[in-house]
Amino acid sequence: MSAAPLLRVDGLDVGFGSTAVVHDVSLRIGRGECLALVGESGSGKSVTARALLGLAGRGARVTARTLDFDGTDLSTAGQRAWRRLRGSRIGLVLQDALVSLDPLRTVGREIDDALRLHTGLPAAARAAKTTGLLEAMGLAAGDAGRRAGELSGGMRQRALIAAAMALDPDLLIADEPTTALDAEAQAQVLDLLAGLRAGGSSLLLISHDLAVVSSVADRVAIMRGGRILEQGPTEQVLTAPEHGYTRMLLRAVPAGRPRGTRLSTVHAGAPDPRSGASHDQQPCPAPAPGAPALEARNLVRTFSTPGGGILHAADNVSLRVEAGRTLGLVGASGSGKSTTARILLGLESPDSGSVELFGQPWVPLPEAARRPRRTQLGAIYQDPLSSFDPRRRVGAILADALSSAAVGQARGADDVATLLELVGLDPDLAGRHPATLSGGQRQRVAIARALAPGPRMIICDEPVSALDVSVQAQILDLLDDLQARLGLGYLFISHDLAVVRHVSDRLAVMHGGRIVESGPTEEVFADPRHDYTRALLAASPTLASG
Amino acid sequence: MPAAPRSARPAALAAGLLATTLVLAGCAGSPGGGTAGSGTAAAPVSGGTLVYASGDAEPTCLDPHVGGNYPQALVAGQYLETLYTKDDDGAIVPWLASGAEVSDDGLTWTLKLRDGITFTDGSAFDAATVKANIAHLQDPDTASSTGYLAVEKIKTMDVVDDTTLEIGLSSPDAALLESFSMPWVAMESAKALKRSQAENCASPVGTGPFKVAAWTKQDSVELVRNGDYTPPVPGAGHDGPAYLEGITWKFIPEAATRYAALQAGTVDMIDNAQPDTIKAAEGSEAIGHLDAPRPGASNRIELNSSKAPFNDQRVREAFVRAVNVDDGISSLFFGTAKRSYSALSSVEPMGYSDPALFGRDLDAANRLLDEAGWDQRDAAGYRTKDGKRLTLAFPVSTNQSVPAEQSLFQQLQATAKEAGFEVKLNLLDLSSWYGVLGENQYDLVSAPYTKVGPDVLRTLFHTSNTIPAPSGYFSNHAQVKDPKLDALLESASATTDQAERKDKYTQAQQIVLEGYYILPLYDQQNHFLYRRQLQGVGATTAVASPTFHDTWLARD
Amino acid sequence: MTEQALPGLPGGPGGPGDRAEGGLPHPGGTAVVPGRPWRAAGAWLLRRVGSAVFVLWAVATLIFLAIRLIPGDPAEAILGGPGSQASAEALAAARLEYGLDEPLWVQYLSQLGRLATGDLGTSYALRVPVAQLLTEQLPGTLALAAGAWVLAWVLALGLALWSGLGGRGAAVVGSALEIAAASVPHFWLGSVLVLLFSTAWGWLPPVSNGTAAGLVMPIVTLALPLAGFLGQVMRESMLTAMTSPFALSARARGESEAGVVLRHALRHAALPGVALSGWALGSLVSGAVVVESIFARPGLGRTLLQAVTLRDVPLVTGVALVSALAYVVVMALSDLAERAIDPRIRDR
Amino acid sequence: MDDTRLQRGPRRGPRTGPHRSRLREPRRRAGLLRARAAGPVLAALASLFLLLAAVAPGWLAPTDPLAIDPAAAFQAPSAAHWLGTDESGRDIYARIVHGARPSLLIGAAATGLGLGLALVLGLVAGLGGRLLDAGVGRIVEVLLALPGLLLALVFIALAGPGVATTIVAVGLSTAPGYARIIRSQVRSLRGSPMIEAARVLGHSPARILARHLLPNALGPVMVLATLGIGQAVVWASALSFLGLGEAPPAPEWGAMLAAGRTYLGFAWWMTFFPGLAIVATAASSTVLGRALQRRAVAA
Repeated sequence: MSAAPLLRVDGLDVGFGSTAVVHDVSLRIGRGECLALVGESGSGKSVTARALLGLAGRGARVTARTLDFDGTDLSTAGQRAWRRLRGSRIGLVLQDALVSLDPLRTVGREIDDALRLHTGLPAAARAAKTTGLLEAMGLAAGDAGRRAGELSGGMRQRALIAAAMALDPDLLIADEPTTALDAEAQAQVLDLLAGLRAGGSSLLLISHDLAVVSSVADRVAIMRGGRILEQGPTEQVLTAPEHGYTRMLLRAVPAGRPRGTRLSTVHAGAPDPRSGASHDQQPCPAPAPGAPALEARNLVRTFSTPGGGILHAADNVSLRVEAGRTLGLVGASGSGKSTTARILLGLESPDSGSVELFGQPWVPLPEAARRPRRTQLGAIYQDPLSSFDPRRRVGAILADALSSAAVGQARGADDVATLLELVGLDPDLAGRHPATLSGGQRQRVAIARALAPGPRMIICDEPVSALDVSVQAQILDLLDDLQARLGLGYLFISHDLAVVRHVSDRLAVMHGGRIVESGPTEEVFADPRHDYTRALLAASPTLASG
Repeated sequence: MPAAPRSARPAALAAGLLATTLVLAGCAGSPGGGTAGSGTAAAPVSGGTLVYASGDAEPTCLDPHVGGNYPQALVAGQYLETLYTKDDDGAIVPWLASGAEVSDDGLTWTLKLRDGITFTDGSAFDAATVKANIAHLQDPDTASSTGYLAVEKIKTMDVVDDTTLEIGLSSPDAALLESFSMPWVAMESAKALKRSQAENCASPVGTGPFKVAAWTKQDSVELVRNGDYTPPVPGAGHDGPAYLEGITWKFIPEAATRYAALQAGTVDMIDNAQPDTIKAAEGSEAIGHLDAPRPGASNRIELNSSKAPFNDQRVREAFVRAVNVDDGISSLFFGTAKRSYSALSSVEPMGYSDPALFGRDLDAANRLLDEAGWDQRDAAGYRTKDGKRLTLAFPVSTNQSVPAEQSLFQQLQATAKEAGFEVKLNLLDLSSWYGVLGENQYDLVSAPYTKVGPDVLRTLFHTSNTIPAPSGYFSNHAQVKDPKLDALLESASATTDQAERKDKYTQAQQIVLEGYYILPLYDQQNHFLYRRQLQGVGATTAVASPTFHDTWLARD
Repeated sequence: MTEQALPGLPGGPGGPGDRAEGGLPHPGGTAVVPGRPWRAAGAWLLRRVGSAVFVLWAVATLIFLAIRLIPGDPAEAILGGPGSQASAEALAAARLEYGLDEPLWVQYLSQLGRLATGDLGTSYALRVPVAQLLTEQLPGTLALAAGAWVLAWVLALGLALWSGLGGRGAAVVGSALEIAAASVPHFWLGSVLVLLFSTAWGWLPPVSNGTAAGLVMPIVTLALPLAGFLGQVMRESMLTAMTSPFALSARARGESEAGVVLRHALRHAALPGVALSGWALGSLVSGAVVVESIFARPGLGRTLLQAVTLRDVPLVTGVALVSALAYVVVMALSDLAERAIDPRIRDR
Repeated sequence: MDDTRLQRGPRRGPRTGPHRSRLREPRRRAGLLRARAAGPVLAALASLFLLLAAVAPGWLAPTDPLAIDPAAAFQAPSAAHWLGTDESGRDIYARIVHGARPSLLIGAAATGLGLGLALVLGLVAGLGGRLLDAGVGRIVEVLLALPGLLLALVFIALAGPGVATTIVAVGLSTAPGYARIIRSQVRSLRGSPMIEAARVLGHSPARILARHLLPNALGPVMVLATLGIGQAVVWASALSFLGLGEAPPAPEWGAMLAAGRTYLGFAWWMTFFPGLAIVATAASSTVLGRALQRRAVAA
């Protein structure tokens, strides 16, 4: 860096009460430079970013040896000085504009606020500027009169950026700006941010996803436990990471990792689950790999919308999962993935179409007829916590699931312990409430529960979307191991192309309620036929170095 | 306590001076300071509106013929007048009537009326009007209870001329003129009576010093001055219309609120004053007190003699001897009420009193109960006989018993327990209370009864009054069925000789008291508090409700 | 708890939780065909009127059935219960008037017919058409309730604002004040106010006397408990808004704390208050019964109390219908207000 | 602000990314936690006192609450009579303590009745089909359209006053509010991942209802009951105050207050202390209920 950096931070500490959450953080951001601050949840990266705006929160103790923004010492700044700076010289963009824009106010007024607070412009001039900003972000002038809830995810994220950029701040802090977005919208927003940097603004990009930032950032800082472990030029950090944690993170990124590669270093599960008592007797003999496990034909499901319209959640969906293999189902939110999953699970009836499970009719079927065979089909959800009875401990949850497997078979604490070991958990966790477990542990418990009745087929609905990259890696590895050992068939549903590619043998792409393309995973990636698939692939971020 | 009632216009007749009344009013303990006669010598000024707050339930009909309770009498006294009224000594004197003669057999009365009196609707007051009024009372559709009983012996009416009405009775009635003095038999315009009952209830038309202008339900009745009024009896109060331009007659059922409103000056006069506020007012320069005990019966508890356990006189006496009435009255009423030992109000000249019968004597009570067979006690300490507990049902009407009285009943309940009585107090709204009485589901009851003259004894204790009247009400709650008593009451009511009447009524009262049919408590309390700016307060009707013809508001 | 239960309310109505984001199958991305606005408005009106008619019909039916289900002679009930000691002739007349000799369904239909034409019958006790009585009594209660409603909102919003701006101490104190206010029974509060402001200090008239001063204590008595309840939900909502990401966005834009409160949080705070309007009306009507008695004000509450003591069934029915109608109207208005404040509510 | 509330955060559709709950604010200082706990602690103490008074009134106040002493009427609070005496010389402290049982019993019975009715309505609406749900919704709306006291008064007009009527009236008028909450609780539970997970495991509807749905729906109902009992006491005392509930000389707070009001300007303690007992009951039940609610959310 030749000139004096725009932002210079040395020895930043942030604490709440007796807990310190950020230790001795030092950062430099040059003019027109983009720094990415990467870390998993609880790493202190968001608090760091907020401390740079003087918004660390009520009761926060913020100290720094140096907190210098463009020659101004901010470590002693009063509220008034901070307010002059915020919005006009430093802008902030948060994740999920649905909650980061006031849902009761129009987007135009949110943008207007920034102008009103920092300029003496008359209302008409501000309105004109607002329109200009929206258009610059690729939105229509008319969108100024709409509220966050009326815009799509990508549109409102861009509106949020417009509000932050209203006064051309020297520094834009973007905290997970694309996390809540689909791949396409994510790509658009990243483009937009890159464009801003090209326009001369400095950017502090905060993310948990190395792949996302690698395309935009000049430099990367890796953060964990409130400390910066290493920082350097993007290329250098990605290709020659110094710190073990960075290496672990890089390894955990599924993008570009072929099927079967291990993403985590941690050993996923018990060596040989077959030795477990609970799985001696399977309700049905394991079918040969490649035989159809779950087959859906021409599923149609429509919903009438409040406005009187009709929504085709599933439009003639046909798919087949083979025993011991994984079918990846990928699509943006609202594409109908979840509705399809619910139909396959027999939780919802299709308007027409049918499903067969291991060659037997499954849907449509009276629930009473389906119930005895439900042991053959398991499910894993995005948010395991909400799928547990909050009043029960892990042991009780698993015992409950075990009891549904086979009537007359006494199943006790031993089986619970076996199950926990199967998914790589300490059997002692049986006495804990799920709420006290970490995200990864919870998902393991959820997997154990799905396995309890001894199914041959499992539907995984966004099973890793709520997890940090390193945890995601462990869970994906675990699923892989279990498939190999138990011969499970998976329907793996996700919006994340990289994850799906890593886990699937075959791939189905869903869009607007239809399966627009399907085939062996690598074939689809190599030669996408449908426009939507191509767009999806293009938008998917990959590690710049990969 | 004053021996004589503070009665009205006739007070002026009798004494010639309003002052007399007011001095008497002072007897209640209020310093005589602000009233017209005794304090300032200022001449009355005309104008201003009196704001009166009544604690009684708002009448559902302003025509006291309909039903007939005291709240109606209170307000109706301002716009209706009666044929007769009561003077200072408790004597019955003519008002709208000028006199009456009775035949020797006591069955025919010739009523003479004053001439030249008009109703506020312009119609004239004459014999046909009186006939129409009495016919109205006797019409079952009117649903009169009090007025109906008062004129029940009238069988025929002949209009002799405009000022003469000949009345034929089914049996002699010495109390007829007393009945004519009551507001429930007040005279209304015959023309107005022809309207629908709803209309007549909303704006009855009379000859009084005020007339009904408007009635805002749940809030107030607006009365305005009758500009053409002059007292029918010359010299009763001042000549000419009332000093006040009008009266706002509000209804404030909450005693505390009512008194607070008086203190704040929001209202000028309140009725149903609570004992504690009367006591507080005694020390106040700003507030005066008018004590006007009602005529008729005293406030008493009636003991239902028609069924066990009170069909045994020993048990009745035991109850009366067991309870501690005096301590309760002195603490709850702050000396504003005096213990009564009579069936009649202290303002009734023919009242008979015997304190010896009512002294508290727990030993005697216990002895009597043992004799009567209630000689066992159960675990709770109550007496039993044949395994049955000595339980007394005591329904209390929250409309008819003021809070202090309800508290007194609770104290009686507590002291009766010492002798082994279980008294079950049951607070009821008026409707349910009547219902319980009608089903004979009571052993004790307190029902005030206001009527002018000792004939009230016939109402309360004659066998015939154990049978409900057309309105459903029966008045002999003690259910005394004593032929000897009936005969005495009948002959007393037929006797016009006052000495003989008094003798018969005395005998009758002795039977009632010595038979322990009732436990007298005190006179029917009728206390008013008013701001001292209000002058000339004191005149009352025959039933001791205040009238405001001579009342005026002093300007500060 | 998913549903936001109004703290401390026995009748805590469905709060904003009613319209929590829906289940899985309809994410917002797909285009929704918007209905034409006038058609939507028409449908809304139709739905509201329909629900109003239904509620009124049901209230009338309930009371009709209740009178006949309660053991005893309905004619007697009409004439004021067993205590009325009604004569045989009166009972016969009442039976004739109300058609009680007819089969039940004929009676029912004819009563509905009368109600449909606006004939609420005649008060047994006051011998006046019920409709006329209600018309007379309504303005007093309206003035009282409207005054109390405004005051309660001002107080609740004030407390919410103070909590929003004043930091944790203010929030704790505000919460304590609200709980205390919400726990105070009207009848006690009214008494204590009279004791202090009329009896002890003589500042205010203890009864309604037609002046504005006479309205002060009744309104305060009626408003304080309501303000306590509203304050609790508004403050919660305010504090949630103050810690929400959009508030952080606003601060990052340079907005001051006061600006965040006024421009953002205040509306969010008002929302649950508006949603509770129907409940608030109920609380006001219930409170009016007590307050009107204590302060000797004319009004529906006092009329109702008197009607109850006199077993005046036609009048009680009339008050119930008026109150139900008011509820329906207030619900419609609060729905409109909610739509105005919160465009997220499309269809409920 | 409330970190408990943030924990409910991450329950979204697939669009939600991994870090949705990152807005979690750090713990509050311990001092504040202590200040916040003071309310529930005070409330718990008050409730304990009330419960003790209801169970063993003689232990807290040996004086007979019905014992009259006309000579000692209207005494201001003193060492002999902590809260003064009433018009019959009865000790007000003893009456308030002995009044806890009837007041709480009425409150509890009314709340129980209201909740019971609401549970039936809420379960029918929550578990039944669309038609049943709409039907119950209508019933609830009609009940809501009749404000509490009005419903109670109408009921009393028809059935006559009394303790039983009070309980039924207050119970009836509180039921619709509870019913709505239970209904939406059951509805949201019914569609919750937790119940779906149980269905996918092949559990029978009866088992799901008994093992998962009811227990989880009842937790909040118990919180509601705690919250509601105080208000039910207020309502019942309002009816007593209007002369339509429990009657004197029974020591019931509303009736005591009504009796005391007559002597408002003369013996303020007769009105003030029973009122204070009602306020304390209602406030402590609110504070406790909300503390339970917070715990339930946090769990």
